[in-house]
Amino acid sequence: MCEMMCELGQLTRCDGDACLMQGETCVTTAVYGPTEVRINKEILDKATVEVVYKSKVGLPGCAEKMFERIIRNTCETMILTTAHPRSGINIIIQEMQNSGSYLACCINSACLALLDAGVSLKFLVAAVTCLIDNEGEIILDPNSKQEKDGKALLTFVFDNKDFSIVTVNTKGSYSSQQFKDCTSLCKKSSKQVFEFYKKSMEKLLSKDNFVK
Amino acid sequence: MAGVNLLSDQGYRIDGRKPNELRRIQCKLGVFKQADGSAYIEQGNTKVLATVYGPHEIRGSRAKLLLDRVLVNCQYSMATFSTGERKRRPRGDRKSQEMTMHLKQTFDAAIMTNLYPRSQIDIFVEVLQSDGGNYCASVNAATLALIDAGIPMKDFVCACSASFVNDNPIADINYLEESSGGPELIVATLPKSDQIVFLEQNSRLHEDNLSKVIDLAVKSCKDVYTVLDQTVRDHVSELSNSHGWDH
Amino acid sequence: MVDIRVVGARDRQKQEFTEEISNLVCPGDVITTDTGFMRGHGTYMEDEKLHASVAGVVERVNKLICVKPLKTRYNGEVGDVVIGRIIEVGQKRWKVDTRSKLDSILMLSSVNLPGGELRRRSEEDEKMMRNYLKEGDLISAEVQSVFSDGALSLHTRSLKYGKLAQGTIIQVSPSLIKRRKTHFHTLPCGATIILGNNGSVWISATMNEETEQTGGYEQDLEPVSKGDREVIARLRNCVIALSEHQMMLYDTSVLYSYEESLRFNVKDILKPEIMTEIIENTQPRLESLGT
Amino acid sequence: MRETPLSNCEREFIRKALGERKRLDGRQAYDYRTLKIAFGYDRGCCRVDLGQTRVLAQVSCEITSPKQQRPSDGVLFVNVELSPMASPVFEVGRMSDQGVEINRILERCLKESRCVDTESLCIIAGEKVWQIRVDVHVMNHDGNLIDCSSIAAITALAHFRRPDVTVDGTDVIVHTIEEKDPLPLSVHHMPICVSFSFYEQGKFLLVDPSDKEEKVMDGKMVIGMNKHREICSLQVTGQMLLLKDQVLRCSNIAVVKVTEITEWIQKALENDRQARSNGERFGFREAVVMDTVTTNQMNPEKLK
Repeated sequence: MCEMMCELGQLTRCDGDACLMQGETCVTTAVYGPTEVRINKEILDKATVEVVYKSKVGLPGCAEKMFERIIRNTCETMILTTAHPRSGINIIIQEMQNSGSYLACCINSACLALLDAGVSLKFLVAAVTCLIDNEGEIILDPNSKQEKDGKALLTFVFDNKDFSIVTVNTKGSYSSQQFKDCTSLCKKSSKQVFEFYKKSMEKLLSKDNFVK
Repeated sequence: MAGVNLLSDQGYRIDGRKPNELRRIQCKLGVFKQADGSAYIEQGNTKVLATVYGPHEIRGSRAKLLLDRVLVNCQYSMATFSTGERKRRPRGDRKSQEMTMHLKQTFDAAIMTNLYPRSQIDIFVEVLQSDGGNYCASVNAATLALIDAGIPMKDFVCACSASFVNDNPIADINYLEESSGGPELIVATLPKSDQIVFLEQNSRLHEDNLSKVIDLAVKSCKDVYTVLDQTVRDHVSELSNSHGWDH
Repeated sequence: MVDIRVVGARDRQKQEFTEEISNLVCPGDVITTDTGFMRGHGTYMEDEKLHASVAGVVERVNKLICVKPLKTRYNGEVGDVVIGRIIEVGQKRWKVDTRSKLDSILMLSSVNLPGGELRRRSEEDEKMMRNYLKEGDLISAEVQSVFSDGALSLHTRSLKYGKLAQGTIIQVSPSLIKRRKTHFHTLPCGATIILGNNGSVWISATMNEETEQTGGYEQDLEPVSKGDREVIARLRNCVIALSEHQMMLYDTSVLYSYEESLRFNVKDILKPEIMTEIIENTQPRLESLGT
Repeated sequence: MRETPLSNCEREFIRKALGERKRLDGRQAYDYRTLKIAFGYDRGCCRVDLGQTRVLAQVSCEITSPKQQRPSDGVLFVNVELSPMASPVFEVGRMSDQGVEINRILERCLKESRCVDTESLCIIAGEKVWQIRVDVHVMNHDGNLIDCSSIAAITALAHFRRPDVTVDGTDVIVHTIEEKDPLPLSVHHMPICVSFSFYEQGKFLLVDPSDKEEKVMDGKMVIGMNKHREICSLQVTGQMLLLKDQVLRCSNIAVVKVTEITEWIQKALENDRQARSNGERFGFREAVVMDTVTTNQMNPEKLK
């Protein structure tokens, strides 16, 4: 897995935000909520989760909409939506740099931003991407060049309660055995992501660590 | 545009004007019956029509209602046949939107907005023919229309453009001079106090020359004012003579 | 037959005598630097100087200085007679468009109920509001008071006010309506004219006494005779002619122009040259009255 | 969502403090907030922080057909996105008046001053030219979006490299980075916007107003200028009346500010250039200050 680095609380207008760098890939996420929601989007018994994805270049198209949908569904599973009926939780994701394993980075940064915003969650999620290359080798956290040459790209999202799968997104062809291998490898490495979350929050919330 | 000499050695511009000379201004008040106020202006080949409705009850979204002053609503549009190349969208593109905002801002500052709380004044401006200085002609036309509608203002608002060619500031530039790549300074003033209501400049102008160009533009606004003022006086005199009012 | 004329020819020949009026001001002009005056409509104070904010003629009443613009939206005053259109039926009130700066209000408590009864307004009445006056109805009313934001409150608590039934409405500039003691005139030619201060003029056939006293809630929808219609149409065209030539509207001016127009067909009155002729004949008669 | 208005006492407080020549954040009237420029991994990508205001700019290019009136000129396109990330007031999709205003000022400042040589972007006259697109994303709104956006846009343009092309008859071959070194745009000069906010009918003026100061101001003047002291765009917004002297005073201040900012941009560009050529690490991560509680870093162990 590549190096992970995060910056929290950089933005002032939102309720929580995170800038996550995984390798060269970099994503900033801001969270508003629970907040007011437009009447036509209001749900009586739970919160409305909305995700806006902003790509760096050009206007949003179909691909961006689908991306928003995947992230929205993942986040909705994680958020304790019943705790905030008739309110909205808005997640805005800004692309900073896409150098591979992009979806995973977006989901992880959304999770960190939700943590920073203090939104009630059922559990945390960690996304890990792996690539099956032409030789059948599995590469964790591929970069964009590797992604181009690969055979299949799989992104798994696990929860930290019982490590069940929350979301899977795949591209390309692979055998069911390869899928199982990838799942177990990603599950293993997702623990490290959870560890990273924990460390980040510990550092943020601790007093003694206060440097400066 | 290379090859075009904007200012001849004798000191004349392409259309034969002197550097500080304005184009011919012709204007008329009260060109429409159903509007509360209307005016038509020609500045050289730029022709603009303006109408004013109001003050009246807020129409449309009541969210725009202002409790302490009147809402000034502007709409700037250019006729599809106003330019050399047929315009596809008469309004709503970014440039028109910007122009609408600028007009609103200009008249917000000049109209005595506090007199009519909770109501709305509409200013519609239509450019019929465009030959440079669209903003200026629009402002001048709208001023006349507002006066025709009897809406209280601090003063006239007069606008004029200016440029800088061969170390000489030139006033009231036409389309050719505008598109030659030289600087373009647009200013709207309250001519009696020389206060600037709106100022905009495009393309490059050296900071040292700014003062000269502003001076000429402000002075030209005063010239525009003389013309507009006379038109208003003639219009009012003519009407009130036949009014049978006792004064 | 189609009547065609060139646009340019219609332009009135500029009167040669457009000599400038001495006390004419334009926005921003300094009226006086004397601080002893009071600031009226159409003026503002800056740097201890009184400036005009509209183009028009300066009027001085003792210490008060006003500038009256030639043309402006109707500015209501208590006691004015107005003609308006119901645009909204609300809680215990109607909203009336009087071509004023803001919509005017007619309270349920300020109307005479059908039959001229004077009693407390019950809930029933509230529910029946749309039966009395509904959206689109024309009414004549008097300005009862002016709210702080300039909106007018109307009342129709006199039998002469109320719903208008059959007739014709003309919109002219409010400044052309001369303020008189009464704005309701039953003209000898067999028509009634209401000169609303807000610039709305209503012309209808003269009713007999009894129906007029109902406050107009029962609309008389009997067909109007052809003779009456012609009188109404002629009056309408005369009012338009007068307003076109910026003549003040009041009973005498309307009547005189009506008399002058009798020589022409009703539909011909609106032809510019005939219009001018009628007005030119009317003007000396009015002047000879020594107004 | 509607903007939460500033409370009356806050408004009063700020106005009163300004009367005593004091600003909320302790700056002097003509001071800028701290300016930080970070470059992304890609060429033509930079993030600019002006105090708490943060803007991301990315320059991209594609081959299009030129405009009819100018067949041998490339196209420069500026797009400003007011992301809801920056402030809950901004909505997705619809362009607000503020968005149009910023977009037009940048367009006028960059396009009409011809800071980028568009003639050099022509590949085949009348058929194929480069379109250079500048996307400016506002990420955090704490006032003075215009200055911050203009710095980001011009820095990104200066940082950008476009692929080299070879014309073979009517065919155009676009070379990848590996084949041929990409080319920088020819940026003639760097126009930078400096905003002034006015208070009490022009009696007080502030440089680089923060969000709260913007909410209290009467009006604003934006001067776009380059270091050669050429004014590239100038605009007054808001309902206020100015005198000529005030305009000239602002343009004098702008000269100083533009010189400072241009130097700062050049320095940042130079640092990035050195890092890239020396094979050091570059990208956004280099801008992260590690010794604060809000940041964390982890090098996961190798699995398998």
